[in-house]
Amino acid sequence: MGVLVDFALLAFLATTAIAVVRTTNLFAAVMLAGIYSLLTAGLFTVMDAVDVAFTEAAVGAGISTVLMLATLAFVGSRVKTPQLRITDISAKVPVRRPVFPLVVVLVTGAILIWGTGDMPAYGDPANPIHHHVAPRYLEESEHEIGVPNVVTSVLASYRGFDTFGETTVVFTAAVGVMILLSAMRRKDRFGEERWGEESVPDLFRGFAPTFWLGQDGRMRAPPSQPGEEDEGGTP
Amino acid sequence: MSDQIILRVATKIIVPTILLYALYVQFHGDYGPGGGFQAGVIFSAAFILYALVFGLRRTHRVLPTWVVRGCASAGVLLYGGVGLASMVMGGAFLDYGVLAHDPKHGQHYGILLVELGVMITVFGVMVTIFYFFAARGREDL
Amino acid sequence: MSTVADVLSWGFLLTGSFFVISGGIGVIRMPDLFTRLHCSGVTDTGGAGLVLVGLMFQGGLSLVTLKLLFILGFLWFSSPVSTYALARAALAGGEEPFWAEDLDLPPSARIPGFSPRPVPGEGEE
Amino acid sequence: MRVLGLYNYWIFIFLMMVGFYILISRRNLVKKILGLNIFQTSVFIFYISMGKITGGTAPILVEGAEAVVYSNPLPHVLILTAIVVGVSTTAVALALVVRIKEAYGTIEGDEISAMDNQIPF
Amino acid sequence: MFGVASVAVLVTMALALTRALLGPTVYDRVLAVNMFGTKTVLIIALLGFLTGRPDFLDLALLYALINFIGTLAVLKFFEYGDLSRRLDQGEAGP
Repeated sequence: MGVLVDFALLAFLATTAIAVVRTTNLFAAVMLAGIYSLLTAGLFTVMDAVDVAFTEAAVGAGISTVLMLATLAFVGSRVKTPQLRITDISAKVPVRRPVFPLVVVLVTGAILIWGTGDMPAYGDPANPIHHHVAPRYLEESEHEIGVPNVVTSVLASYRGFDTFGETTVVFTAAVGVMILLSAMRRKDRFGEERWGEESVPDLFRGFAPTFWLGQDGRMRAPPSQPGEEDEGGTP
Repeated sequence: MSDQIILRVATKIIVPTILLYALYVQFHGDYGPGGGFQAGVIFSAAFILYALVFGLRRTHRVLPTWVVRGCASAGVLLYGGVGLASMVMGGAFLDYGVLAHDPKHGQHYGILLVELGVMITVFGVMVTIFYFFAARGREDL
Repeated sequence: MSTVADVLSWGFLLTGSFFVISGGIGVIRMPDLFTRLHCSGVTDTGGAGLVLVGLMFQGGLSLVTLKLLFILGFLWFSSPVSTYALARAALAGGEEPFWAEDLDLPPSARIPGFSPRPVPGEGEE
Repeated sequence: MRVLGLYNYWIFIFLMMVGFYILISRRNLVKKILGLNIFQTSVFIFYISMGKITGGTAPILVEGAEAVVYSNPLPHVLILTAIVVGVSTTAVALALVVRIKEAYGTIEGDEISAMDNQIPF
Repeated sequence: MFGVASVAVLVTMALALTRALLGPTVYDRVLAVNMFGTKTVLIIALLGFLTGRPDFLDLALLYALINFIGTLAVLKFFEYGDLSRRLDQGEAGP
């Protein structure tokens, strides 16, 4: 029965991924990513990884959708120039069709699938991974740590260094977001307050780092082309 | 536009529940699924829900930015501090066995503190990220 | 006793499965958003509730049953609220409900006195 | 039976390639980030599926039970932290997208390159 | 018996997924995600009983609690255009 659920969830996952490729509405893509996260959590449960499923559930349902929507509130939810599909032959305009990426992906995928011939079967107890350190964790954890949840004991005690590093990475990510988003509105050299919105820093265009840090002397925007304000854009 | 009362009442009921549940996940994590990472995310999700319904300004009053930033760094400090403490008490870095007379108890204390540090950091980081994303472009907040 | 509990649990699970599937079919086949919301509500409250009650009979008097009870409670609390929020957002976003007149039924098939399409600007503030 | 044992891996490879495809063929930056997430998730599921043992159960010890097979806890630990780190790094990427939108007025990769390649004076 | 219920839930998941893929309006997609969340709660609860470790219902409980947040964020996104405003304040987005 577990196998059936596993199969079905994986099939749904593949379908959702294809839908994410095909949609041209970013909002729909974000919604599909929400479904994707739910499916992933279900799969983790089927594969006995309750702790991981828990994390995925909390992150997927609580945080990522909200973050994505907050971004979409800035950038608009439409992909401006929808890319032609491979099968879309009728288009008159010369649009770059994504043939080269498709070839790259197909070749890489074929090589990887060829490589799975040597992989041990899913769920086989004789897999090499089950014979190295995991048995020791499972046997000794009760005597050495005394915590029934082996994942917790490995996470916090046996691999405490690792977790320390991960916590630092999470902290660093917060610092990065603060640096990127805390550059508040400033007066440019003409005394006009402006958001970065319409100002392309054309004088300093080559100096990417100064631009990133928000330290650039922002100059007047180039005269905006008519129709550029149109968020949805007519391709 | 004053008929959002359903959402407001529902939020008022469900936010404390989520907070309580996050604490359960944190402190029951030794016996069931859960731990610092999950609890931190759930804890921050409660505040995000509050901010969605009651607005960012009011959330800032409940949970000021400096508190959140402090949390983000305090957790890492707590984690590192546990490691340093175990070094001071004669063990290796993050060797919790020396924290109490009985190594097993020491492990318990160590895991508890470390998970607490993880939870505080993750909570702080997630709420900080949300604050910065939500407040971007609105100077009145 | 356990046989009775088993039979009851099976009954609840089967009924719940029926509700869940019928709601799912409704979500596909219904003509507009608001009727689909109704169908999704059927699975969220009726179907999910019956399935969870069926599981409770399997759990017996234990922590598991308590947790299932909590799940049921929160589900029944948050699901209608989110349905409400969604319907509100859809109405505010200009989504039009599907009226019975759109079906092009013969006048004899209409329910007398039911659902005239509201004249715009009347009955709404 | 061999096919059943490998079906999971094929799906992971498929997902990974879908993410890769989005990443290299789409020009919208948010879409690229979503592709990156799909790529990342496929690696997560792959790790977790390596740790699964048929007939095993979650690695939370059952008191007083004999001869219970537990799944491998090690991949769980690695991926658990990786998920939280993943969402934090995604947030950094989204912050970059917001800044790019503010500076350039667009998040389409080709338009940004076109603006970059204009001669300024 | 759990198997039958699981199959029913899986079928409904497939139907909800179809609605998310077809969904003429964005609200249909949100509806599908919402419904998918409930179905995930059910499938996780059923899986606990299927695998004989029903004490892992915490996960389903978590989903029952916080699935709500995503829908609310969507509501705000559509009605106000940003996420920082108080719900009953103001009409239009920026």
